Amino acid sequence: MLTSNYLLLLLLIPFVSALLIPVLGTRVVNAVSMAIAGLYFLVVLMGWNSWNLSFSADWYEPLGLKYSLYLDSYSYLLILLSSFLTILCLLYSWKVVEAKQKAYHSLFHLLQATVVACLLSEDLVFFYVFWEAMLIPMYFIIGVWGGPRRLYATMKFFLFTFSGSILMLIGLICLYVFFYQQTGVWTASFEVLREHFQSHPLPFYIEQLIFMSFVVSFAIKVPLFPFHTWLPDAHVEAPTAGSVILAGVLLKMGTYGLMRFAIPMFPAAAASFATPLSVLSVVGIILGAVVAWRQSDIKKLIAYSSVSHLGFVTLGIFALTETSWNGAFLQMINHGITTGALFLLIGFIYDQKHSRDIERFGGLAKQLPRFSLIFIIMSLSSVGLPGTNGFIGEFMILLGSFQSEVVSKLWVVLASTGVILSAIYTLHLVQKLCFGKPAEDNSFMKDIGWKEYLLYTPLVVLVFVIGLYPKWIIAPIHETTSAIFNLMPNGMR
Amino acid sequence: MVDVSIAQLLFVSFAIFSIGAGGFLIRKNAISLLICLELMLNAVNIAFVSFSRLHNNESGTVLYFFVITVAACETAVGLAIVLNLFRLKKNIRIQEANALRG
Amino acid sequence: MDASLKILSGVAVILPLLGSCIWFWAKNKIGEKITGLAATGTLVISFICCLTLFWQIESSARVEFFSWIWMGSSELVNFSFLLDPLSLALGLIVTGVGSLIHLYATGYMHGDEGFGRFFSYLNLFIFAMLMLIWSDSMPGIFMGWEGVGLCSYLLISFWFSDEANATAGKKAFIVNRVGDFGFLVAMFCIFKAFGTLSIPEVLAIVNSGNLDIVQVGWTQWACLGLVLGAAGKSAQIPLYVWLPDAMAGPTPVSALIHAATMVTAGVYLCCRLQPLFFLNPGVMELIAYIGGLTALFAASIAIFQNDIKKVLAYSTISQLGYMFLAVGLAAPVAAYFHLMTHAFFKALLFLGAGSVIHGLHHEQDMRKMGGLRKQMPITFWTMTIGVLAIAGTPPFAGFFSKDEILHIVSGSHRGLLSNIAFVTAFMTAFYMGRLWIMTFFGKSRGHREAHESPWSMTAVLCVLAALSAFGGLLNWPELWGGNAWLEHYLGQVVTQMDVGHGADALEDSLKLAGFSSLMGLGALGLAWWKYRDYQTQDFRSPAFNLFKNKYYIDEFYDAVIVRNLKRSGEFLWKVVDQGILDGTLNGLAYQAKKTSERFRRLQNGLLQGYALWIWLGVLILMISAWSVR
Amino acid sequence: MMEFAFYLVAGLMLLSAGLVAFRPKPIESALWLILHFFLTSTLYVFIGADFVAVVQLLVYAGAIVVLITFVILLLNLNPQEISGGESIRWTSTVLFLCSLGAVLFCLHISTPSLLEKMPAPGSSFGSIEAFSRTMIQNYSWSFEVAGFLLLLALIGVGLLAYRRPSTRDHSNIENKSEAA
Repeated sequence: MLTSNYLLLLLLIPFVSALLIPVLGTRVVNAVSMAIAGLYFLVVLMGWNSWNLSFSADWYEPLGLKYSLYLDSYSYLLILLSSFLTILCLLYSWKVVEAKQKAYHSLFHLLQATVVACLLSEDLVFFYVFWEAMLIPMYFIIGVWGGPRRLYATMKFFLFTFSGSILMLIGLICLYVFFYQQTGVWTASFEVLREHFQSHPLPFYIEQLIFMSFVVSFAIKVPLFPFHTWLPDAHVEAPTAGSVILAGVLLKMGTYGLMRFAIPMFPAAAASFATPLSVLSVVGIILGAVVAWRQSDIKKLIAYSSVSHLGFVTLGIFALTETSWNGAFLQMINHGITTGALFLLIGFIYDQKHSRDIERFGGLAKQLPRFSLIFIIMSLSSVGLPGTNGFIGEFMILLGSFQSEVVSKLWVVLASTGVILSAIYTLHLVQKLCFGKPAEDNSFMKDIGWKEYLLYTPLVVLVFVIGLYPKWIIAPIHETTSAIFNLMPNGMR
Repeated sequence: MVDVSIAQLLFVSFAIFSIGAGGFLIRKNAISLLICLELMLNAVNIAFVSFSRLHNNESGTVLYFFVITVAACETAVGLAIVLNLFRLKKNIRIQEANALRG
Repeated sequence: MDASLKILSGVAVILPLLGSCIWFWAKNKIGEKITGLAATGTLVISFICCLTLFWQIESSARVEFFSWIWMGSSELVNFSFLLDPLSLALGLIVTGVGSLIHLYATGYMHGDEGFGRFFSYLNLFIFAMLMLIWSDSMPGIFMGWEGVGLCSYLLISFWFSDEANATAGKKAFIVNRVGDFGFLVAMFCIFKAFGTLSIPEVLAIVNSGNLDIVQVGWTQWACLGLVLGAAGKSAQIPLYVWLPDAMAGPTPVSALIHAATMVTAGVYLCCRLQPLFFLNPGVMELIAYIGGLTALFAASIAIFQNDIKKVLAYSTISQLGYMFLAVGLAAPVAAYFHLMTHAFFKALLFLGAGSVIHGLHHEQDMRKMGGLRKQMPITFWTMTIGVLAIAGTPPFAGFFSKDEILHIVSGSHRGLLSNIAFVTAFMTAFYMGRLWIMTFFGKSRGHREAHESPWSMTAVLCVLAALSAFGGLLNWPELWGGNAWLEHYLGQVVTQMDVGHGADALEDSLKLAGFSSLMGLGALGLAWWKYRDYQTQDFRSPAFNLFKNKYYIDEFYDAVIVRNLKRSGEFLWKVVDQGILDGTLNGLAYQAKKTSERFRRLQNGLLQGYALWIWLGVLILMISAWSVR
Repeated sequence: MMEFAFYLVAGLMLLSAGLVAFRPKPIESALWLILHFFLTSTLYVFIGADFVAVVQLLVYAGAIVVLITFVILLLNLNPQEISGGESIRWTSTVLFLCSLGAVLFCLHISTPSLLEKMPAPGSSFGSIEAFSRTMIQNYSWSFEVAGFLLLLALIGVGLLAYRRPSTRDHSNIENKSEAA
């Protein structure tokens, strides 16, 4: 059985490696960094089934701030996903990223570290600090290794997320001060605050305001319509590995925040906003899908599809049923796997052709059959074909939302049309890329080799393992979901 | 020792300060500005010492001491800057030292 | 007993899946012969398993494997099979006709570079189809439902180098997805109403009769969703448009997927959930009218098509319309009977057409055929049986099944529907006669020397011809002294509308049968008269253009739905996203920049200016300090 | 008599301050500044702050003004280098000063206690001993900081006044080498 020191280990390994890598020799950077990432993955894997660990130490006592860490299955699974994707990203970058390797690897570990710290933190201030800190490595990853318009993209990305965070900070300070006023104790511990405000509710409009301040911040990260416009730009300009982490991990922090902090803190306010927020989600689903269809830049297409997919996730969250939450969380993981894989695949052909224009490909199924097979599998997972992971998530979200008391059935039905639209844009992409005749001479392009097999095989396996036997992953998700729902007032369940 | 009220001393201090400030605003060469600064600091010193006397507390005089320390530093650094300004522009007109304008 | 069922059904389903993986992986490494025979072999084993199950299971059995979707608090969906007459009968057809078509394909696909891939997809299709018909839960059916859609997509765009094929596949998948959307919503409604998605449980609740009004309300929506789903999969109005385009795939695919098995899934679904539909007579009526209209509509288009496969495709749509008609009139057995005979004769016709196409080196235009009677005798004779069967000539299979449907329609006292049904029957015979005559009779019109197909193809044609000829025996009506085996067999799980007994009914039914077979023969005769010495002349009139262009439905959909969707995509992207959202933000950024430009002027670099500002600050501070005091 | 002396000194202080501030040439200002500091020192003697009076003379008049004068002589400016250019905002200056005066006046009349004569100071007020005790006992840390500040100023001035051969000459050399 693991002790709470395990949490420290989880937290410190990536930080230490981020500091260690810059002092290494240039030649060994790749190998060492990957070895650490692999080791870290194993360490994370070791913690399977031992969640609900906690750790606490004083940080700044006069203000009651603590390094308090808490590991539940939500944060565990996301840490697992993030460490897994980090390995894939580093593996992908082997021999692809040549410039400033040390900084590159160090930043990826730093990103990992901040993400893990954010996921583990139970103290809201601690959470906030790392929530902001996550921006920094991503900012540099896009800004240094990104595409031609990277400055605009990074600026947009940074300003969007940052302005959201400021709102969250305001909400957080309000909570913190209200608690002090009512009890005379300074604390930012989520559990303490939640319990207190559950038994001594604030005036409802204040609850709503604070809730919205959190939601806006998280929604920008997700991103929920209408805050989504930073995502396509950031994805297009980010290097491949950056896109993978951005889609696979960073976006999930927003939905994680909603599920872990915003809604449990103010369930009543959440219920009161369920309709507008789910409408926004549905708009996001449809807009993302329809706009994705019209894109000629493959990465932009996938970025918009992310908007659509995450619309499903937020719909599931705001529907406030256990089933839709389980589905939403599963869909977060699925999206990490599927979209991550798609970005890696696009990166693979981009590195050879240096173009992402959909019109310049075609006929790859003949030329790169193995690539096309994996690409089609991932596309189908993204479409949500039963038997792949995408279906389970979408199905549970929609089924759960349809049973919801707070969200109208009409919106769920509208959201279900996303099923049609996703088929449209995905098959459009598949056709343009894999079928038909080559638009240009692509004979110089190579099919995937052993390194790529190493990359994609685990992802493909996961797609089917989750798609055909999802119980092993839904069971832990459900533990936390039911714990959260058990703490909500009775009317909510 | 003179039997005066604090108001009289403060008036002197204030008047000198105002003259210094006026000079600071109106003069055009950098050295005169520094001199006017000295004038203003001196006016403040008078106020410090007066209050020290009023409250029969040496802290005011200690502050006076610190002020002249700062004044000495400031004059030295200021004059060095003026020297550089002169080297750069061949004059010490303060309006022309505007490289940091927005 | 239970274990053996588990093994048998498991093997029947898993073998094709395994095979699919192997053929895909092996590609052409292991040679065409081995691939083809092994793929056929797996299907034959599946068929044998089905047959064994068929003998073993008295009425129905449930086989559970493992849990699939787990909702947290409870099991939602298991991978488990419901083996009852409905699913076993269809399972037999799928694996039986499937193995025949596999065998046929070894000849048809000979020399194609995607040989291994083709069999991989075909096997995958069989797997998905068995999942569809055997699963005992809605999501399980949905998995098969989408799985067959995927295979259909992959197989239609099998020769993907041609952009048109890829587009046709995409169209099929997307139109099917529209139907799947209906299916999804139906699942949600059923779950809302009954709290379960397991079909036996749902049917048990429905059959117990303890339903409140709210639940019935939900079932209505569920049924509407299911109708949409079934219409998508079974190519009914308004979602039939994908099936004609689906003919872009290799002919064995058209035979297996787009004629015999997959497209009947909608009919199967409606039969499977029949009690649910019984709760909603309005929806039943809707199904009947959709079926009738589709039958008429598709038949009228079929008459004017020149592509041999397109004719068959519209014919399929039309025949599926018949099945829907029967389902809508609460006659699932009739629908099922027609489904089975249709599987035989339509597979036969498609494969015959495939044989012709194969013999003519991929020529599909009937105007360039003709006179093939002598060159391809086996194909000719087997096709003849198929044509007679579909035209409803006694004693071939189609006669019995179609006659049963006509009987039911005329017994239902719906004048419009029965008129439609008879007119359609006439048209069916006419266009099939046209196809038959244009292909095999007259003089050769511009094709090169044709050759008869290899044994693997002709043998399959013979077997199917035999089935088409004698398939009617399955359900020889009791009125005519038969034992109506199928009706009794299926009667264990579905309820058939009663069409009456006794002497009057016998007289009626004999009259009807005589009339309909005379009508079929008449139509064939008309076709003979019209096309006997067909050269290249064609109809020329505006009405003809309307038919020939399939009522411009594709164009209509394109203009109304696709184009508008595209336009809204552009609108949302360019106007909403880039214009309003990004515009607002970029505008904000620009304003911030402008404002700071303005404030920048304050930073004029004049030392004394700054000093003045300090003075102002001091002044304000002093005043405020004083006023606060 | 002593009152009169006070007023005389104060008046002269204002006069000299005016001359410091408004004489056109810096060197004149500097010289008037010396007078001003002497008068200030006298004022300190009047209020009993003897030590401060001495320091005033030594540090201000002795060191700082000399430094200023020295720099003025060093630069050896001609009139157009000293001033010229556009005129300075007289009006706003006067306005500000007036408003400041008004505020101060209001403050003044609202605190009548300021007008009372100051009480006699303690016997040791103004002595070096009292000053040193306060300084060393209460302000030793600040004292150190002040010393450090002086050190920093020293270094800073050294850096600033050091004529780097590189900056301008370097570019000249580059230009020359390019020309060559």
